Amino acid sequence: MQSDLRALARRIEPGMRIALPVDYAGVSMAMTGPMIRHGAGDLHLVCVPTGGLQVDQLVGAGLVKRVETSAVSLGEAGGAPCFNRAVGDGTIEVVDATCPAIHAGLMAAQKGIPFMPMRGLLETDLLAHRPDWRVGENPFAEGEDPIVLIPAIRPDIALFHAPTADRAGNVWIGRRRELAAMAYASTATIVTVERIVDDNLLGNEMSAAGTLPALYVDTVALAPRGAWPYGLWGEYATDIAELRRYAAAARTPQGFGDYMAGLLKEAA
Amino acid sequence: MQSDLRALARRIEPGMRIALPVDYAGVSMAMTGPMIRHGAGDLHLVCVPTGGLQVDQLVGAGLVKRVETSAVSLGEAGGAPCFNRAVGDGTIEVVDATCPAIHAGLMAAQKGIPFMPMRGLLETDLLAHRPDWRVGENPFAEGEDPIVLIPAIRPDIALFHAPTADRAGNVWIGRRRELAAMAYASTATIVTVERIVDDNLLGNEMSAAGTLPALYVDTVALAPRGAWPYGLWGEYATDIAELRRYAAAARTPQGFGDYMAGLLKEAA
Amino acid sequence: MTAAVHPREILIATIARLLDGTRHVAVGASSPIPAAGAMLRRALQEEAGGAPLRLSILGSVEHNFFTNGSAELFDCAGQGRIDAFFLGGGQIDGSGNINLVGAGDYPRSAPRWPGSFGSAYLYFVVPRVILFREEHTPRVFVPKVDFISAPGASSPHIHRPGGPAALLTGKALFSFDKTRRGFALESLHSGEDLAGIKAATGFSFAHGAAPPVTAAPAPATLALLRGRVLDELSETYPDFAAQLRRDLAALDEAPALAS
Amino acid sequence: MTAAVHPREILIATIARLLDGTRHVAVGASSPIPAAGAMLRRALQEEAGGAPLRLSILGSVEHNFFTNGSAELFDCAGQGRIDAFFLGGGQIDGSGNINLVGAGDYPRSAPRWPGSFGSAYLYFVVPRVILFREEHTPRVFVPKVDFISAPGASSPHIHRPGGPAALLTGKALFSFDKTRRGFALESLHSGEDLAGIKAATGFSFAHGAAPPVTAAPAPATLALLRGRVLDELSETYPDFAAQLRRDLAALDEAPALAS
Repeated sequence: MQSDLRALARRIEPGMRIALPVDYAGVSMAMTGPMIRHGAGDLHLVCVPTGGLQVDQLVGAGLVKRVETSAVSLGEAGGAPCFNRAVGDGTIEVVDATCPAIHAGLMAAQKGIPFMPMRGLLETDLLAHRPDWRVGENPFAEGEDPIVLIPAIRPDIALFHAPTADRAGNVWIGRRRELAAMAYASTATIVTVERIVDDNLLGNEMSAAGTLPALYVDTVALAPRGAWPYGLWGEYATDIAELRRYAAAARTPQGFGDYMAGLLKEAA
Repeated sequence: MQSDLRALARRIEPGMRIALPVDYAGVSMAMTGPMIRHGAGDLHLVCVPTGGLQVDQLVGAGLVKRVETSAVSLGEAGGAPCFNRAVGDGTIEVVDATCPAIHAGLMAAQKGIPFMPMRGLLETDLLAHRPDWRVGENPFAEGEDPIVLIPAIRPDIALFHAPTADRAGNVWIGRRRELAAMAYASTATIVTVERIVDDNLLGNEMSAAGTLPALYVDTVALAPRGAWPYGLWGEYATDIAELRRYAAAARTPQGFGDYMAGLLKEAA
Repeated sequence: MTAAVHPREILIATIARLLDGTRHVAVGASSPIPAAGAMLRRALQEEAGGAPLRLSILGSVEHNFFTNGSAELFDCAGQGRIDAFFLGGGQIDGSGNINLVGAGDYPRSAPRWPGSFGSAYLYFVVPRVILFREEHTPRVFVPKVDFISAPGASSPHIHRPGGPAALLTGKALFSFDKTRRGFALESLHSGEDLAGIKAATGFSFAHGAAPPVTAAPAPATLALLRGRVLDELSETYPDFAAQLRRDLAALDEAPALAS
Repeated sequence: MTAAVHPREILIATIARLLDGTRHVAVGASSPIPAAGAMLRRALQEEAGGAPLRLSILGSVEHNFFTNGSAELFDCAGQGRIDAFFLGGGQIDGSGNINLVGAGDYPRSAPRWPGSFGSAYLYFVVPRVILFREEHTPRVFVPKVDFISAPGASSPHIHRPGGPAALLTGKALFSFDKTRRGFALESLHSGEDLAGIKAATGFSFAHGAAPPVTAAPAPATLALLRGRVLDELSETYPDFAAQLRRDLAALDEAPALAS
């Protein structure tokens, strides 16, 4: 199993733009160790639409150049220690967004259009610091009606964890359709799953309704409890104690290093 | 049951913009008779993205002022006789579109934005006859890059047929997500279903994945085999013989009238 | 004499009052007090035979009416189907601007907070945004935020159906005047005085000479809160509900707070 | 002497050849010949151990790889994930323009055809669009279409990754020259001659002095078509497959068509 995950990690090349899901949608935590061992750096992470533990660990491991996100935190376990430290030190670039702007950028990529209009954002400092966003005019309005235009976000890779895949590579994502949105928008999609089943997920309308077709999925690997310490909807709950243990440890670079050494050793 | 459908039909007011699904997605044919009896006219039909028997019958009954569509036909049973006659006579206005433009207009409404950009369409006669569409410039391109802007389509009512609803008004639409798109975009949504179940469709992740939440649904009524003569995916096949019978009958206004009289009598 | 009321019960009851007339309220993850306020409003409307209130709690499975991924909340708001939402802020200023990004010079903020989440959109499109922050100190309520995640008001030509309706803190309740772009003190919570509020607030605000005390919930409302609402709350926020239950038990033994 | 080959087998084999190198082919509803061509291409690639070919047939449950409603085909094409698609037309002109709306003066077209479907988008974004129309008459192949549902080529400043690759009819195969904006005759089907093609075509086209005959499928290809492909086709298009089987049985009794 670990060799499968290492093979997946080798798909990641330095400088790639990687889309990662929000903590409750299905984070492939099982891939964090293999990614760190693999060592491809200068990554541009796109949080869909916010980040947490995985982002913090990849930043702490020095693999990240830029984080495009609407927020990064450990939720109930507090702020993201490595991320916050890197922001303070200026060692990573944060590209601050707002949740629907990330969704809009992915939707533009899904639709094959260069940009999506979006309400809000005007006269914010978010907009002021995003030279890649433009303000256009709504040509359908009677008078002046400025509207922000969000360019397409086209990640190289979407990476997430889901409950089930079938032998053909179809992945059951249930109602977490942002995972589909990530896959549509990305060049390649890498998925870890709790289990791989023999039945065709597209074979009946009930399971098909929550399935991301293999058409969008490049590689699937088995990783039971692969979201841990995050939970996976319908499967298991978040291990808050472990998140707190990490949050406490990662308060210092030394503590982070020790925590990760333990994690990488376990996964070896 | 017929009284329920009549109550649903009373939600339709003259001049309303009604969104109807493509023939294989779940057409509420059961509502066609009640709508004709109710008699609210001057309707603006929006076909998502193409129309068939229901559109033809509503046009034949004289209830339709305008049809916005990418196509209208009876599929294997041939052209849509009343629609084609009305186009030739000039008694309805056809607003010709292309499938993804209808989806784009609904998506704009779903997102609460005034328009969506869309590739294609340039230098077509479709665009030439759509003064409500605009050509804008892609501000993210280096050079000249015109792109069509499709304004939001906000129907007053979305009307469709689905397999299952629960007591709370949640509706199982499976992978026919254009039905959800219609509901998101519309002010009100009216649904007929094969059956109403006691279980909460949002109560487990498997059925929730294919469920349109009650939040978007205004009224549900029972109508077993309510898509007939169209089929309903996962339930029953299209009755091609009946479609052909209709196509032959409706070749003349007299034949159409006789066919519909029979239908309305049955449903009384 | 009224029964003893816990300060958080005042907050919950006030939120329920601010939500009067809403049909769909969305609450962010880890927001037990706004969620409790919305649950109380729902219970009150149900008892009165009024329109049912729908409550969406982000990240909750129990209170998740969405099936289209995490974009659906924003779509739903953009469609005008969400009447009220709650926002906080590491900093909030007198113009209603909120900062969820960090203090000091951006981008090297110190401290850095998580980020703007959906505020830069929802503040614009949800008709009734309630700013809620329990900590009422000059550190939070600043003259001018260091970073505008979302502005309290917008220039007239900007499409903005939504915006702030009120600011509720651990000490007081303010309303927001869109034209003047500023807050007005509506009431002080029991035990607070105007001078104290002024000292704790880094921005100036409109106020009457003798602002009233924030109303305590009526006995029937309080009963509903301590019964059905606390039960419902336990399902989604077990720790918070258990703590409030312990506090209420302790209250019973202490002298009444409310006059 | 080669075995007798049915004209529709020539069409199917030609389509399979035109699809060489594709990975995802989409076919509209009620298009059995394009579907059969794609199934044959898939079988050939599989036998050769090449990359698997994915075939999406609109409206089919069997060949439906989509789970995001009827918009997904267009999204998928916009993402560059569909390599080839088929379009027809009530009228097709020498510039590759297609008309699916109607003949005569729009909007009161007579006859009125169903409408443009997705052509005004897919023709622009799918790299290899194959125009397929069995009826080869001056009524279909006109000098200039009465309504442009989708143009054969676009002005240079227009974003257009896709467009026509070929035009296949019941009589001949043409390629499309994007720069010249016109068709070139590639081959005549068995039994046709250049003068007959010219008479049946309302527009002018480039051609050699002695155009070759459209190649008949190799015996191995023909065996695949008559075996596996016809079986697969029966699942989606039972009537069409049954008719072709009947025609083939009749062929066996008649003299060979191909030389």
